[in-house]
Amino acid sequence: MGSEPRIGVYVCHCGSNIAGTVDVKELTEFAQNLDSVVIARDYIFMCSEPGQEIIRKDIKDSGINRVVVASCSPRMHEPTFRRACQEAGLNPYLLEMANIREHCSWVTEDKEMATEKAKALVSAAVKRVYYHQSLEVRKVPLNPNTLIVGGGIAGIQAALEIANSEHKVYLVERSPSIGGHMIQLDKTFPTLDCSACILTPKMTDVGSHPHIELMSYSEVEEVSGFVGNFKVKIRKKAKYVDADKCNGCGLCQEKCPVKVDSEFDAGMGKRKAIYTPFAQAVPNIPVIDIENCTYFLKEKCHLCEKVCEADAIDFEQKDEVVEVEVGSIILATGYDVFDPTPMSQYGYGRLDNVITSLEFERLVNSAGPTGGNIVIKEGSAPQSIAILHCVGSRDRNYNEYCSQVCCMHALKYAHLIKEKTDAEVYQYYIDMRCFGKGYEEFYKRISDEGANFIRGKVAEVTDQAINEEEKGKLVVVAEDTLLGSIIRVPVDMVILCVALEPQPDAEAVARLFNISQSADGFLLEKHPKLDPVATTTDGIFIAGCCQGPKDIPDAVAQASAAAARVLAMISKGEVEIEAAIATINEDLCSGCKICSLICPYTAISFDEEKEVCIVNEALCKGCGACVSSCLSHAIGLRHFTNEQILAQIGGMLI
Amino acid sequence: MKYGEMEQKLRREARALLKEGRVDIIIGFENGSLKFTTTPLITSDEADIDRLVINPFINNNLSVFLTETKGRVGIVVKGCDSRSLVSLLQDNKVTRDDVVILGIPCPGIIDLDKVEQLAGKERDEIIDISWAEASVVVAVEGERKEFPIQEVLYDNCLGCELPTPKEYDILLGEPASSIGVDNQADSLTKIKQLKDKPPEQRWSYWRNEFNRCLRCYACRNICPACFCKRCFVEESEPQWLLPVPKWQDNLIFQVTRNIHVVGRCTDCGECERACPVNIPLRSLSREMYQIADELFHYKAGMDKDIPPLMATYEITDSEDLVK
Amino acid sequence: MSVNMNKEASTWEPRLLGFLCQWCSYAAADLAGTSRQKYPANIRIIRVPCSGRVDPLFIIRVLCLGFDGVLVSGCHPGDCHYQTGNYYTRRRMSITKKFLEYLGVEPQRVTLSWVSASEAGKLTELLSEMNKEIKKIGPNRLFADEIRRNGTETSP
Amino acid sequence: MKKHKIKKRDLAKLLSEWSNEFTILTPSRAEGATKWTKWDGVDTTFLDWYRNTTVPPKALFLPAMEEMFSFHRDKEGYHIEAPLLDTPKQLVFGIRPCDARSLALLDMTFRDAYEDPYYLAKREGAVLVGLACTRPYDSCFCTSLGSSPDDSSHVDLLLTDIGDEFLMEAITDKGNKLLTSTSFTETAGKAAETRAKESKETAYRKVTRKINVEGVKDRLLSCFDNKDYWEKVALKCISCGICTFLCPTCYCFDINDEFIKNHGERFRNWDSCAFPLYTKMPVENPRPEKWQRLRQKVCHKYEFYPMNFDVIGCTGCGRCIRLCPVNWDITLALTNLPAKAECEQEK
Repeated sequence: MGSEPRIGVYVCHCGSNIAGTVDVKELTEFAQNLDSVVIARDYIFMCSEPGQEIIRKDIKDSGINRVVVASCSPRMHEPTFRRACQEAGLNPYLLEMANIREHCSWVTEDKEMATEKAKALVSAAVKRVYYHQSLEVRKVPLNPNTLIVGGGIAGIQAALEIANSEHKVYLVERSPSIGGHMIQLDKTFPTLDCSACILTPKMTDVGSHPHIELMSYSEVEEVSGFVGNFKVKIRKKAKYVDADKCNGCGLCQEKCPVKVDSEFDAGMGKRKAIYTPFAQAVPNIPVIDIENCTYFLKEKCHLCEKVCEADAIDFEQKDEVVEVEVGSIILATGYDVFDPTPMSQYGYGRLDNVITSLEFERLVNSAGPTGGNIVIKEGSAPQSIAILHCVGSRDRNYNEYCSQVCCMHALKYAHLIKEKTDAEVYQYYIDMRCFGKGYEEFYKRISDEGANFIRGKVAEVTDQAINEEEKGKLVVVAEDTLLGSIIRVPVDMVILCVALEPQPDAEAVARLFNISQSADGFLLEKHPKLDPVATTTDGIFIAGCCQGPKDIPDAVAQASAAAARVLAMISKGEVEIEAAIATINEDLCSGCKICSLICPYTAISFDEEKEVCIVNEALCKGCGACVSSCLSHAIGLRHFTNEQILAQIGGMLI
Repeated sequence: MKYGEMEQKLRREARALLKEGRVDIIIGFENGSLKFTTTPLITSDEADIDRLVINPFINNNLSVFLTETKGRVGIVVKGCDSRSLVSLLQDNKVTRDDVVILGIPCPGIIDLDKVEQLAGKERDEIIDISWAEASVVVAVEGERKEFPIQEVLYDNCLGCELPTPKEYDILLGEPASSIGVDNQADSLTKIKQLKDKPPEQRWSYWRNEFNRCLRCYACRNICPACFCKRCFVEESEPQWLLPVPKWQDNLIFQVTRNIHVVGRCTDCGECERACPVNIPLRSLSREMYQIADELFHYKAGMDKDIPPLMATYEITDSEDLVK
Repeated sequence: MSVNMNKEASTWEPRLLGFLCQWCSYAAADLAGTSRQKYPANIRIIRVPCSGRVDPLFIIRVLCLGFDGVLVSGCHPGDCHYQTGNYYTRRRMSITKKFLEYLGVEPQRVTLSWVSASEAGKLTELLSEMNKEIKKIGPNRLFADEIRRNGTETSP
Repeated sequence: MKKHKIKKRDLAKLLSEWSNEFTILTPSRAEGATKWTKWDGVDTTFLDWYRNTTVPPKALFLPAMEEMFSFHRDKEGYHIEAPLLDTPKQLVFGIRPCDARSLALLDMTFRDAYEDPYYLAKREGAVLVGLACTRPYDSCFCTSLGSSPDDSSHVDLLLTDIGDEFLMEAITDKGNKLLTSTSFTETAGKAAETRAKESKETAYRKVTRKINVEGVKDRLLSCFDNKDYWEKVALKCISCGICTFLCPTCYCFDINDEFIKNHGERFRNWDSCAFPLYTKMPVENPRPEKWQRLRQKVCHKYEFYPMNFDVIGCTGCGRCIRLCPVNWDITLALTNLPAKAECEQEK
């Protein structure tokens, strides 16, 4: 252990966050009297530079060789204080934090009890730190390749950022083309530039980029390894079209006799059984939808094969599983839109001309099924349109969160409707949330264009007329909360601004990549404020709407941030591996191999010669499951040793 | 009971194993130095083979010796012992190829304490104990008393789930699928009585029982499932409990020991038999055995090809005890 | 005796100790703090890398030291940061809890729970509930009243 | 010295009378295992079942666990609180001659160069009232060690079962005094003595286990390095502490501190040379192998005790044979010792 422990205890006031509830003076005095404590001090903000300097100075001048900081959660500032120790020449693992803010001052009202609890936590930390040992952080080389999952705007942005730095990117997209939801959108708020116009050049860049290997129509099946050295198995689904031969002429699509609803057009239009989702698809290679293809259903047809001059159709193609090795992963798996069918009061699916926002995007798009004409089912132009905000968002029954983009795209719709028709527009909103750059101005502009704003959540959309005016119309019933009265507005079309939801398989994705989800089902970031692009698994980052609803600029910014994080790792070239890992005392190991069966990282193997188990330090993640499975305690977990934990338990009693 | 035949076959087979060099050591039973006792015979000498016996007093679970024996071993096992052996195979403590298992279809072992109670005489004052068909005849001073085997077998034998070893190389007699007792539930009588008491009475019961524990560690050392090179009891950094026989520490020792051997303990009953101060240790180990079965449908030592209970999990494992 | 007991019962606050997984339940406890939720001050929390790190001997030690209740809390099944640690916890702790109950340890004293990083509310409710239940059964006198052992204390 | 007799049914009265001066200890099986406990003032039914106790009477003088002293710690350091030396006046009623002998053997160690205050404080106040054996076990072999079921050498008073009565022979002054002060006994006549003689002779014949201890010290010495022999003998030993803990003459102990917050207690408790970790604390175990530890146990009694005290340190009580879970038998280990020449050859 080296020299006798000389412990310094540093109590943080955290302004009044701690000091307002915990008697920090009494706590400091208490700490001063604990065994092996040489110095105990308190300071208003330990994490501040002067605060850290106090610690550094004591280490240098007073020979403090163990540090206890009683402040916030170690999840907040452990890195800060470890660095401070290191700067003063003390091994960072000789630090222990007592969480007297999150676990004490913030959850306790009674000052006396809070002080008592803080004493216990400090006493436990002091007892524990006594047994701390210096640990060395190890480094392993990082594989400079990156995997990006999801080819929407976030995935595209991240891929280009990284590939432009001449580092290899594998971009995996499960649908036949990249583009994501953004390519389905018409104009983008608030600038009203055409979504496809700004996105397609980026898509083309991705398709032709020498450093991007685009794997469309593919899905990740298995992920193993750890930061810096992941192994990923990817299933490339059979397209039944030989990508090397296909020249993208489109003849096959033209001739194919089978028509099905187009996913790209949100069901508003049709596609063929052999198809590219849209004209500017990247890659521009069709796939055969075997669930609808006559050949696969009835073993006849062959029309596409016959017309293909490049001889690219290959009905015998099989799925292919490839394994790639990457150092880091960015998940940009996007969102799904809320299906409003369960909200029967709005009549979606039952009443014609009640459509979702995504359907409207296709309807209004000049490349869409109507060539951009806003028409109702009957073919005529609508005289009035109601736009319902917050459908499935801010709703306790569905999603409590705000979907962030709906207010803005609802305003955009009002503009597009006004531009293309003479229809009256009624916006039904709960609150208008227009917080982004140029957004409030856009709101003002649309208001000035003459849209009607009704503050109230729509109770019902009905075709049951109660007067002549309502006959043959959709009647939108709502309470105008500003007027305090129920109003009925007859309209020709209702647009439901549906919520952005996690992908239906978000849970499977989280499991596959060993990360967490937040309560709303979106993928969980490492820290909501300070680390919104990383995840709890090192080397795996998230970008775009898979983390939560956001608009395009935010998705792009997050994607660039994730790319920057990856590039930073690549430029460093190596990753630090957990120092707090398992070690085996070979003299005590009885060779029962239970630990190796339990280890989820195959980090423990059996040495046939010595008949003992050994730990592969690069693979061990320090979970400690093996430690508590070892009955003779032959395995220890550094930094979470039995001695340390027992000392901590004992210290909790004061 | 055809002990004679089994014994003859055992001697034949054991001799052949040694002679042909198929094993280096034979582990079996020989007559003990006291009346109605047997003692382990561990030998590599062919001359010792004629001392091997099989009788209703072969109570030791010989698989405990496997972990410290080097070389290939021919070992005599009863049903319960075979399960301990399988458990050792699962735990990588024994290699299947290194053992030749001489299996005994076991009709149950006579509990001398019960016989003493019934006969009103102590072991060395009893003249003879012999098996009749489903009973045991005890001769004391010119008198012969007959008791149903239900009354004289060890408690754990009464609940025996595997009288004939499932894992063996040579079976020394005709296999039997169950022990010939009328009421297997008698095996659990003591436990049931205890479970009927409220928690504080159970705790004071155990406190009282462990008050006399001497910490001789016979229970642990006789147990084939306890194979650690260093027992947690002997750790000093940190010290989990005092080596001093205070009741608290005695209890911690035994509770932890039972947690450690869960999924390995086959209810062979050796711990309780070994205890010199008669602590009802089987009432602990058997309950733990039951818990493993109830929660995880796992019975120790039944299948050498599956991982040990605590080295695996099922996603569908019981959530009953989780909040 | 009974007078003292009554007096004790009215003022007595149990002492609870929790082993919380740093990826979920410990983070939930942090979240409870950040969102200023209140719960009994008598719970002391120890951070573990994974609930799978918790040795049944820890539970016994905690009870032996005189804590009145102990909590082990990890990630929901399927959510373990280390993939499978909590599945082993479930086996270990279920067995430990059940066996201790057989010995006469009141079931309320040992709790195993799954609390994700976002479930601060669940955690505070759980802790309050534990506190309430343990108050009902009274102080832990299993290992005698005055036993406050600390085997890791350095000897003279 | 006095020779009295007492009716068995008067025994409780006698014990009550003696209990005015002494703490009376009798065999008891109330606590699950037979051992010596404080007499409850009434029960003499132990006479019906008592052959010998599982836990030997050494536990009365060298308890399995004994607090030596307590200590506390403050800012200045550690402070020892003076030991409470227990000096009870214990009357051990019914001790068997072999166990009485074991105390005499223990005395040699504890009253040697170092006089052990804890042991001696209890030992000096003790009176041993022996009860000659009538039902020795098949594991008993006291007669091979110069003793017998009626050996009165180490008791203060010896009782012999003569039917409805006990013959009471005072052996020491302490014993004599016991008889002086009582009113429930009467002087024994010739008839009682004759009956006692018969009883003793019958018991003597019942001890059938014999070993030859002639020259055993030298035989062991010559076999000391015969690893093959000891290894073979030790094969079935499971290294538990039964034979040593329950041996009436084994006295090894360990010392442990229990430290709770700032208060500590120092205990001494039985230890066993059979344990692999014996003496691990100060040094490594000098006997890492099982056969070495087992040899130690045998040699301590039959080689080292004779060397140090000119007496065999075993009483032939047979507990180690009777209680051993694998029936390891010291008499066989001694009987089968290879001849000196054989051992020399082995070297």
